[in-house]
Amino acid sequence: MEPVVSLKHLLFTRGSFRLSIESLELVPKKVYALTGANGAGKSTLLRIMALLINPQRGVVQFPGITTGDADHLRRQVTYVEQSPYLFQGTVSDNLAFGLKLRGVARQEQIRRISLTLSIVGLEGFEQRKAKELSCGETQRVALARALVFKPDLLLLDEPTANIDVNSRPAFEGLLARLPKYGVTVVFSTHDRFQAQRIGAELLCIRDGMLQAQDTLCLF
Amino acid sequence: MEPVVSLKHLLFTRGSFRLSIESLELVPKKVYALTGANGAGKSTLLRIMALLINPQRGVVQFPGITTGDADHLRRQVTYVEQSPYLFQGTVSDNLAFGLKLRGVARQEQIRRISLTLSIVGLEGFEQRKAKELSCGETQRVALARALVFKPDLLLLDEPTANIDVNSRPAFEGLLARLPKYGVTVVFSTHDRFQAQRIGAELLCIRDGMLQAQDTLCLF
Amino acid sequence: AERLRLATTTSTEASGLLAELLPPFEQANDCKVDVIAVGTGKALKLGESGDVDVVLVHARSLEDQFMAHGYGSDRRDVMYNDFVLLGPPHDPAEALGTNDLVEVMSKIANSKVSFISRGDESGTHVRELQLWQAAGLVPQGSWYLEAGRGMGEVIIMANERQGYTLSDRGTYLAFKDKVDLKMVFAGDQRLFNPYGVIMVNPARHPHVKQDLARKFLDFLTSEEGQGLINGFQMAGEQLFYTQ
Amino acid sequence: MNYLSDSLLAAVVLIFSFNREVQLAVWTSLYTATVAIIVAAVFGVPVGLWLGLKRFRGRRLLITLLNTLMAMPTVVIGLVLFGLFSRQGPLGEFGLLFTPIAMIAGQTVLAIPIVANYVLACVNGADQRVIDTARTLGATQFQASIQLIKEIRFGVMAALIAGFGRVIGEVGVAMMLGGNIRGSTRTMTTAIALETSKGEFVFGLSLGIVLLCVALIVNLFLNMLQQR
Amino acid sequence: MNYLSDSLLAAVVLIFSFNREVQLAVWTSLYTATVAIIVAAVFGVPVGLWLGLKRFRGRRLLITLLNTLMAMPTVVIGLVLFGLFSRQGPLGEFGLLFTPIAMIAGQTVLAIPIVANYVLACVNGADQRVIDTARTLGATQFQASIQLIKEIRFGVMAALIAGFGRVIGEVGVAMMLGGNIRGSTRTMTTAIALETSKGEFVFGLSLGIVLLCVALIVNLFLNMLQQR
Ligand SMILES: Nc1ncnc2c1ncn2[C@@H]1O[C@H](COP(=O)(O)OP(=O)(O)OP(=O)(O)O)[C@@H](O)[C@H]1O
Ligand SMILES: Nc1ncnc2c1ncn2[C@@H]1O[C@H](COP(=O)(O)OP(=O)(O)OP(=O)(O)O)[C@@H](O)[C@H]1O
Ligand SMILES: [Mg+2]
Ligand SMILES: [Mg+2]
Repeated sequence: MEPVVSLKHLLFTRGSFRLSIESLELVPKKVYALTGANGAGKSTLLRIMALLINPQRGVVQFPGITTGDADHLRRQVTYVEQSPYLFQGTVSDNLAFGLKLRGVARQEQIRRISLTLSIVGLEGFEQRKAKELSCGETQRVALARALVFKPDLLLLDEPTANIDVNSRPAFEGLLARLPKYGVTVVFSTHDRFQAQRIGAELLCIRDGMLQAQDTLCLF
Repeated sequence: MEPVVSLKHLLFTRGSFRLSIESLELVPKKVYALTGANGAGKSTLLRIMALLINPQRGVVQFPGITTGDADHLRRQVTYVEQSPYLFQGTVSDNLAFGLKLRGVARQEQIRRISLTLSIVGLEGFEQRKAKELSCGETQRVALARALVFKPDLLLLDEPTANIDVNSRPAFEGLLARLPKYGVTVVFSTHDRFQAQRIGAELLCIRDGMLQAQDTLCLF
Repeated sequence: AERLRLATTTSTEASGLLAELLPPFEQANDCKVDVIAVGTGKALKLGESGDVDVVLVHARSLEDQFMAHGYGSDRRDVMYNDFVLLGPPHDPAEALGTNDLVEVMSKIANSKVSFISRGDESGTHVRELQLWQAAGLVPQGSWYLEAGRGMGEVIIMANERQGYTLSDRGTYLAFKDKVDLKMVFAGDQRLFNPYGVIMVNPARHPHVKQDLARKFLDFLTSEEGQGLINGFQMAGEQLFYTQ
Repeated sequence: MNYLSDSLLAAVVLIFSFNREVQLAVWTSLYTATVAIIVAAVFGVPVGLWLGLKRFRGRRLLITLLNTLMAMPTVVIGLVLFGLFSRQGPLGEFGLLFTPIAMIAGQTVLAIPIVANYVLACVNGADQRVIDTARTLGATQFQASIQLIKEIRFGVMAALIAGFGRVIGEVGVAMMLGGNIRGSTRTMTTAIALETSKGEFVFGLSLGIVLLCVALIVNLFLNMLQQR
Repeated sequence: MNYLSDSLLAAVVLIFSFNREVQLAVWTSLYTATVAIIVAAVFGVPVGLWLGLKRFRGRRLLITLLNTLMAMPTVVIGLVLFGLFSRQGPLGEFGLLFTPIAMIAGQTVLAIPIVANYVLACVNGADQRVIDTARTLGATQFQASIQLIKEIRFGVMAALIAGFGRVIGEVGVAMMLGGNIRGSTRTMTTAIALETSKGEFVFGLSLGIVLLCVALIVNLFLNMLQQR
């Protein structure tokens, strides 16, 4: 099977920060957990895979997703930031954004939005103003906004950092289930046991480099 | 000893959200851990104690801190937001902000800034641009910015959510040590074991109310 | 209805003369005259570039130049009025009661009371400079203010400064009740102020509405037109005279 | 001060007398300014977005030029377009000089830098994550820009209001390109200028007050639109 | 089009001929506009901050009024202040009419709403956490506002640049209150208006180009300041 994303000879530097990845291929329908110290480059790597920033050197390809142009690709690859931005308007407006772009019918939008909101534990939040949510609620909406159009590759930056402890198992279960629906997930985390619980493959960044996948990850 | 902060007959509502606290007194030089589900009102309570928002009803007093006016009080009570805002400029500018307001001499400022940065694990970050930090680094700077002028009451909103796992023990140790220097700490967290490790007293918000302090806290 | 474009000096429009003069012409010829009221210099410039069909101005030397360069195809004298010297009521320069224009000018210059000049190379300004020259004077100094503005504005400035100025009679009459100034000298031959109407040369600017323009020239110089001009009154005074 | 109070009174009388000529001038002012600001928005908003979003060499210089254009006296715009529209100019054959179209063109030129500058300031102030967020959700660059406009719509509205105010209150372009022709290109501002030059200060000022009332009504209307 | 190119050429000649009168007009334009914008900043920036930060009844109405003031024709400002400064007006005894001081006063009135509005837009766009963060670090309301100004300093600078451009390019106030007196209150814009009324379009336009060059230099200078 073709990899969802493949990075080759990648070099990204910014000031004294340096991230270099010789080769990385992510297999479809798997969950990857990205760990590393603060400032190790987790967010940077995710942003590169999300096509938000360009590396100075190297190639980023998505052979398993599309042969179309970058705009096609962007419809299948999505990224939820560490502190996500919610658009003005209601929660429902935020979830509808991606659906509208993909031409989903109005009725179907409503159905999917309410379904996805209940998945992230926000039943009945449709008409809440997005700017007036608590931190954890914001993180949930951002996740729902990405889930709602079922991307092929879902990049999540510390998605459970602000989720309350009672809801965490549900979220971890969700991440673990996503590959069944054809979604490949990469998420960053500071919780070393989370990856285990989900059954995710560990990617560990250290000294600007990806550690060999079989070494012990100290994060 | 007089309590650092005392809340009485407090009622705060916003839309359908409602937070009501009959009575709460925080003893000086202790650490309190605030827990509760997403949207329970942790941030709201901290913001009330930080004098950022006013409750519809009830009184918030700081008998243990100052008899001066609100502006005096604000110099002793500080709050680190869940996703903190760093001012433009360097990390050092950010830490200097509170020191300048308090008339600390230039040399002393430099000394304290470098000391505090090393405490939060950011040695040598003085001249880094504040807007170009990773999430965890931002959280550390915000904490340092509050610590540097040694407030009487330190309110922290999920301070370790984005801190990497290897640095967490150091941060928890720091929180535990602060009372020795005369600082009272209230922090919110989703990590139910963190409070135990620090030896903090649990405050648990549920259904818009503070649970009796001796009941089992489910968060 | 056809439209005829007329560029004219502000005095004819502001005095209300055109409001009397145009409607009969418009009715007779089923047309509309678009009046563009600007300074003499600009009016001639608009004629030169062919942006108007007819110009009605008062600056004989400039008009002659205009004709000489072939910008106009037909020029006719229409009417005249005169310039008057205005000054503050207490007349510090004692201009009042003097019969000689040259003497009046020197008195004003010697008194060092403010004199506000148009300073805009308009017909009025050119005439004013001629008067100084006739008196053998070169006006300069802090009393001589070159304002670079329209007639009305200059009268207002003279009023504010309680100084002297040269104005055309029409504008003075329009401002008479608004300002604390009086006429200190008038009636000299050298204060004569003729108006001419010029049709823009269709040979240069083929789009000029020459038939209508010619009719307009004819109308202004016709008995009817001349009668209207003579009959036009402002504040109970006749303002423009025909030859 | 009874000169000022006289003007106020005269303005009230003027408004309720429904004077035909004043009505016509109000109408001319309103519709030329409206058309001009719409056209200016079509050009100015994208320019502001572009300068705010793209990073390229010479960007700061372009912004400085844009700022400089805001210092352009209206009569200079009038002069330049006069050169275009005049019979001898390249567009002379269309005979647009001294028509509302020429006025609108001039007012558009006047408003574009204002709108662009204001939008630029709003984009600079906007949350930097908007574009990235929209793009990661599958928006094209264009769709993401549209979303950004939605997010800063109050700022964009303020830009249009500022431009509209500038245009409806300006006199140089209207004079030079419109010609202040009674019943055709006479706007409120050229009428005020005319009355002022005639020394009719009270009447001029009362026309000014009427103009401000018109602007107030337009702004209240836009404000209502915004709040929905 | 050789009318436009003639003007450009004439402008170049004008700049390098160091004509005394043109220099004087440039200087008058520059210093009146500079003083006016400084005074306008003193009033306009706090008003913009206040409207942007405080929430109170009638705030939206005040903002609408501020927007309306931006539609005020300069000649109307001129008329109103004329009523104040004229011999019969309340400030008549000081004899300020037709002096640079009267011009500066008018230009200040003109610039205040522009500056205030721009600053307001910037405050609205700014991160809502700035004030709260400063206050929790011990700043008073005033100190927090100062910090906010620092955070939006590019926006404030843009506000001042916009106001400066408006003032240096305006003609109504300068004409009405300054009087366009040669050697004293003649600014670049009144000189341009004068040349235009004389029909000296080429000279007027070349003066306009000189004015734009002056504005460009000022903006380049401010831009340099900003980048430090
Ligand atoms: N500006 C606002 N306007 C209206 N409601 C708000 C606003 N901010 C927060 N809320 C609501 O108030 C409730 C409490 O919010 P708060 O931020 O205090 O929760 P929290 O306990 O800190 O949650 P989290 O763990 O997600 O940070 C939530 O339901 C939230 O949606
Ligand atoms: N815009 C920027 N300009 C310059 N340097 C930056 C910028 N953003 C981040 N950096 C630096 O790049 C490095 C990697 O940042 P990144 O955000 O990828 O770290 P991270 O692994 O996500 O850390 P965290 O766990 O704190 O989120 C950090 O040292 C950071 O300071
Ligand atoms: Mg990160
Ligand atoms: Mg919270």
